Amino acid sequence: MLKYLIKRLIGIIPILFFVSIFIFLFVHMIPGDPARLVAGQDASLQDVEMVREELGLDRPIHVQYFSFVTNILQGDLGTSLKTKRPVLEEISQRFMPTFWLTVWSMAWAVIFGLLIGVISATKRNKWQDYLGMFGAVSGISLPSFWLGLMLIQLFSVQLGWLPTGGMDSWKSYILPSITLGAGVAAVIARFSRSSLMDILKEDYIRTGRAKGLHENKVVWGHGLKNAMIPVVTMTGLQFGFLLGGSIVIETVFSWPGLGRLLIDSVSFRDYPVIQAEMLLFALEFILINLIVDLLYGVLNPQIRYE
Amino acid sequence: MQMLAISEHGDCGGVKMEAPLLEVKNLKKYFSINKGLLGRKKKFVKAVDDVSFTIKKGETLGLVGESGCGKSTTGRMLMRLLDPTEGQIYFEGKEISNLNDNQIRSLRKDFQMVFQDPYASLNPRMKVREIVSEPMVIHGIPKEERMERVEKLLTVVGLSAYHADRYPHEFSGGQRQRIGIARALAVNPKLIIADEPVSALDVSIQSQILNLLKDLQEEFELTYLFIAHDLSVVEHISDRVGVMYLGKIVELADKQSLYQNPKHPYTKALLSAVPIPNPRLKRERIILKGDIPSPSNPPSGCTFHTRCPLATEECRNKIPQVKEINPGHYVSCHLF
Amino acid sequence: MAETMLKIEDLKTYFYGDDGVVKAVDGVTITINKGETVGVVGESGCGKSVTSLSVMRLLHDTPGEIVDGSIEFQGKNLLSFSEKEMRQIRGNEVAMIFQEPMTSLNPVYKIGKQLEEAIQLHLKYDKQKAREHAIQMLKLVGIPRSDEIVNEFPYQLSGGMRQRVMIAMAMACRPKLLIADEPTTALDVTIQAQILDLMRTLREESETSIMLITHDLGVVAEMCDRVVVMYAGKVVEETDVYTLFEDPKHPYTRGLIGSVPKLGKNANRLDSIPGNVPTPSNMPKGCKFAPRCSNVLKVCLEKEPVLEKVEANHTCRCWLYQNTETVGV
Amino acid sequence: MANVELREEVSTQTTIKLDKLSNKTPFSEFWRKFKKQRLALAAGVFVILLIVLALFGPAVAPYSSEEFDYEHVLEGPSLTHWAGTDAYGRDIFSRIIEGTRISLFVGLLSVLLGAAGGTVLGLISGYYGKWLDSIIMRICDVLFAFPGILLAIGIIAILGPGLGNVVIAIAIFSVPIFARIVRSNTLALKSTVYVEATRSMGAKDRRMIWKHIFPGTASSIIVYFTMRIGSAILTAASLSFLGLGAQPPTPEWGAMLSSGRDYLNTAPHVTFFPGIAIFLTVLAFNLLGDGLRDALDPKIKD
Repeated sequence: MLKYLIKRLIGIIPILFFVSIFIFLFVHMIPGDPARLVAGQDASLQDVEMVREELGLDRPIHVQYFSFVTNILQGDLGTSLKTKRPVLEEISQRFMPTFWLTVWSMAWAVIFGLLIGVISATKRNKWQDYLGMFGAVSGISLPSFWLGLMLIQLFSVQLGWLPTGGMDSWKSYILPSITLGAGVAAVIARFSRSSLMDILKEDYIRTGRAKGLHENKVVWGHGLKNAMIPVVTMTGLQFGFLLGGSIVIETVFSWPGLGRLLIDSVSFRDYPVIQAEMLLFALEFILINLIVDLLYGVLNPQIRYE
Repeated sequence: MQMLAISEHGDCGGVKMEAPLLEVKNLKKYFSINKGLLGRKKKFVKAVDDVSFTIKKGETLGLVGESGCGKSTTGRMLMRLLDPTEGQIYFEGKEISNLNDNQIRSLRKDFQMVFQDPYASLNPRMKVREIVSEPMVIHGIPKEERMERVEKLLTVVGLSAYHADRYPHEFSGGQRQRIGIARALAVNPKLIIADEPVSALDVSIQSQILNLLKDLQEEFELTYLFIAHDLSVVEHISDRVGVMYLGKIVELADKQSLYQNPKHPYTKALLSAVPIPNPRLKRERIILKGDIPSPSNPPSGCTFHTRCPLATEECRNKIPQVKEINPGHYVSCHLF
Repeated sequence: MAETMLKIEDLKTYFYGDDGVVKAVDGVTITINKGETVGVVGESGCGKSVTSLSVMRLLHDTPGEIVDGSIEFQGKNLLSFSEKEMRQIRGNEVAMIFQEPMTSLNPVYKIGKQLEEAIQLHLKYDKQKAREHAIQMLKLVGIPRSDEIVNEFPYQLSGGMRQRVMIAMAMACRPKLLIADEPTTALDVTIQAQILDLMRTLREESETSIMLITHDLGVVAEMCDRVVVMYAGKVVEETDVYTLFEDPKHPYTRGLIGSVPKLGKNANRLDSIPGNVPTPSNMPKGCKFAPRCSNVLKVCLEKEPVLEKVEANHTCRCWLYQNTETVGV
Repeated sequence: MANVELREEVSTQTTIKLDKLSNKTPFSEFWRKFKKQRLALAAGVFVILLIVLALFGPAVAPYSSEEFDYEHVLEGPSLTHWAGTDAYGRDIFSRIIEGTRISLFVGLLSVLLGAAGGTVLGLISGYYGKWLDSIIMRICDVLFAFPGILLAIGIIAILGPGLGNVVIAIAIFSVPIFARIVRSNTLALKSTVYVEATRSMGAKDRRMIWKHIFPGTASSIIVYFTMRIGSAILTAASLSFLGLGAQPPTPEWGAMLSSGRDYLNTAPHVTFFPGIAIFLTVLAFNLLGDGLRDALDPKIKD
């Protein structure tokens, strides 16, 4: 298991390296002069040159990359062009709302997705299955921003039960997390259904039945644990989807998180913030996948004991 | 280490010595498995470990052994589907083990292979015509000739010409194996390597295919390397038989000597383990203890010593040499 | 007369698929007495495995359904049992081992747990006692270090060892009938010899009846008292093992025996049965074997023969031996 | 009892019967399985309808998408305006019909580009392996480290908002998806016995790839292609909703929906109908993809 862990950790290094290069080059891909951008359109040529020196843009590219990485490691992500405040400060303020939103959404998605998936797999080709699977395919086809707006219209505008947006009380979490989690729940439901159905065809399931075990024990005891192994991996990948989805959902619900900051930054062309956000999202995603890999190891005895 | 079958059936005096069609010398295949992270302490699976034999024109050599003995790996190396780690392969006296991919390509006309699984060895998206003519396309035979030949080949293997426009999934296992054989015959090969060609088939179909292979051998003067795990099948089809265990040939002899008078304790045990369809026959059965060891961690000395009922101290420490105990009968065991 | 353990009568199990009905088992009658080993022989698709699954009522993951017949186990008709009553039988009085030892054990549970599950369920042992019994069973089937093996996972064992575990699991609750579906087909010859030897020893000790499903006539000759030969979902011949090999009646049985290369006998050519096993969508009208039969008669093409006594203790389904009176020709 | 003749006769009879029965090409097999799935069949018909609308939309639409009518602003659905009117009095139904062309074009083009690039990379990576494989797969890993829409936003941040850039962005993040699928298929096919058989005959790489491997990956590509169109349309609509894609007054569904947000309380139909259009279109592609998957069964059969 330790070996497996170390192997995973080492496997991350090249990805981190490439990701850092990608993000470093990001600013360089912007058409036009980054120094001019930072200094502003009205700045004098002299000012622009000063900014260039300040940012180190006059230095050779590998030196720039090196200082870029060192700065990141020291927590220096630059200064926001819009607010003139350190990017780290901007981002850390916005981090927790997004974090909690994704955690809640994932919790919903896993609970409902699994439940629907398992019921569909065991009631194969019965009405429960058809209903569950039609719901799931609808779930992956729904535009989340539209679903959000419709929920607001119904529960906030018409019924007045829940707030339309913002993050004030636990009530504010309900609509955004359901909206964000719906798609992921649908994906989990579809995947866990097919995974469990494949497992239920395995020889050892027949062995379990031949032992005289109750069908529930066969499905939940012998089937589900095996079916979970691929489902866990897939759920990890869905975190990326959630992180992406949060960008849209936060806009719909005026959520004070990273996603809205990103959209605001894009329209303001606040590149240091965009750069930092991309880095943060990538890191988060890599981290989650590492956790998933570990979970995979825990579920799979062949990895756990070698 | 020599294991050249120069004489056979004791009539070496009268017949002049003919060069073998295929000669294999000290063939080895080690697969590396990476264990450890940065240390890279390399471990090897010794799939084939120092194997030598010859096949004469027109004969059938059977290679028999249990799973993991390296019989299929040997066949794949002869086809150059795998590159040997060490050792030489001579075909009609010419070394082919050192040729590169391009040089080997034209030689592949002379070597054809029949595979175990008749379901997997045919591309499900191709019609029988395309499948059978593919080797001819590769070796540049013109189209008119191909079309004519496909239909002839299908008749030769006991199918009909109109089967050419069907897809493989429309055929039964035995029929598919016939298609596979027709494909192997398409470019007039000299040597056919048959890797478990009947083990996936039902008994009644198995005998059809075995008979077909025998008929074709006569008709087209084919030479076979017949790889299988079923001792009865190998006995039926082969002229000479080699028994493999954990990457090595432990005994090689003509069929009569090997089956009537086996020398190696493993051969004896193997023969006595085969269930015989005769309920009155009560035999002394040698039941080997334990499992077949993994080729990634083979036992020291003679690899069979962990299961051998006659193992001595010497067997544990020393690798036995191949000895010719009777003309044409080779055994690798300390008892001899 | 010996005590009857299992009596399958006129069993019909049909599969309902996209292409219509497939009569996988179409009127099978098999009787197994106490302590007896009965071999069920046939080629792929002859319905032998479906017959065994029907006895266990384990057709869950097939589109199969038992449509007719009766399966009496110790005088009780299993087909009238509820699912709950069946669970009392499975793994307890009737146990089963399968062909694929590599995939028949659950990869995520330890060997011990998988054995104890059935022991606790049927013998009502507590955890401690179940563990002891499991270890004892593993010892019985010749697994070394059994007290350690219970804490290991299936992937740590070889195929032969896994099949021993399967046998231990099947024998754990001292079943009266053991159904073994090709138990050695996936194993190497030397390992097969070990497993067959083990099964013989256990049979002598426990007096368990065995229904041995196989395609290997060698295994039949070594293991069985009586043999049932199946072809295309039907029993075509049944007799004791000696008669079967010395005086087979049905042309299919004869062809089958002639097809097998025999060790030490050097025939230049093998007898073979021409043609292929009929596919469900392409079943002949009369006798199912007629298109491949070397002794085919006119009547074979029109009417199906019935399974009939040709000698005491020997039944056969073939027009060559059919009693004209019953047929009315 | 020499009844050889009779046996021959019987065998011939059954063979003839067999020959009549089997006339199965891979396509007829596919169609036999596909037509049984009514939902997928219906989805297929709907997709065809959408394509017709995309081609002839403006000719079919009751009103022009740029027809302002300040007399009838933000009116709910009625017989004259089936889906109501927007803040400028434009007929929403007509705008939706015209939006079909945009959404389908964006979805199709972006996935086509992504699939083409991904397929080539996946084939190379899977077939040749070694360092080429490592490099291609590392790049895919990096692209995968960014959630799709984030990557698209990043690309748009560089290139600027606009539909064309949305197409490029979606195409880029579709590439690694197809590359991975094609690679894993290629690896599986490479190890099949029939590919080995072809290799043993002395076939060259080109023949192996085009005759044996690429056709084997085709069914996976078709299935993913269909499903990705759905999600590409969804992503494009999301980006337009965020103001990064199509800009008003383009009748793009996401942009229409976004402009309706301000009237959510008073005129919810302005947001409702474009959303339904997106939903049904994406649903149709997903259902069609599901049906194709079940009928083509892209898992490699053994």
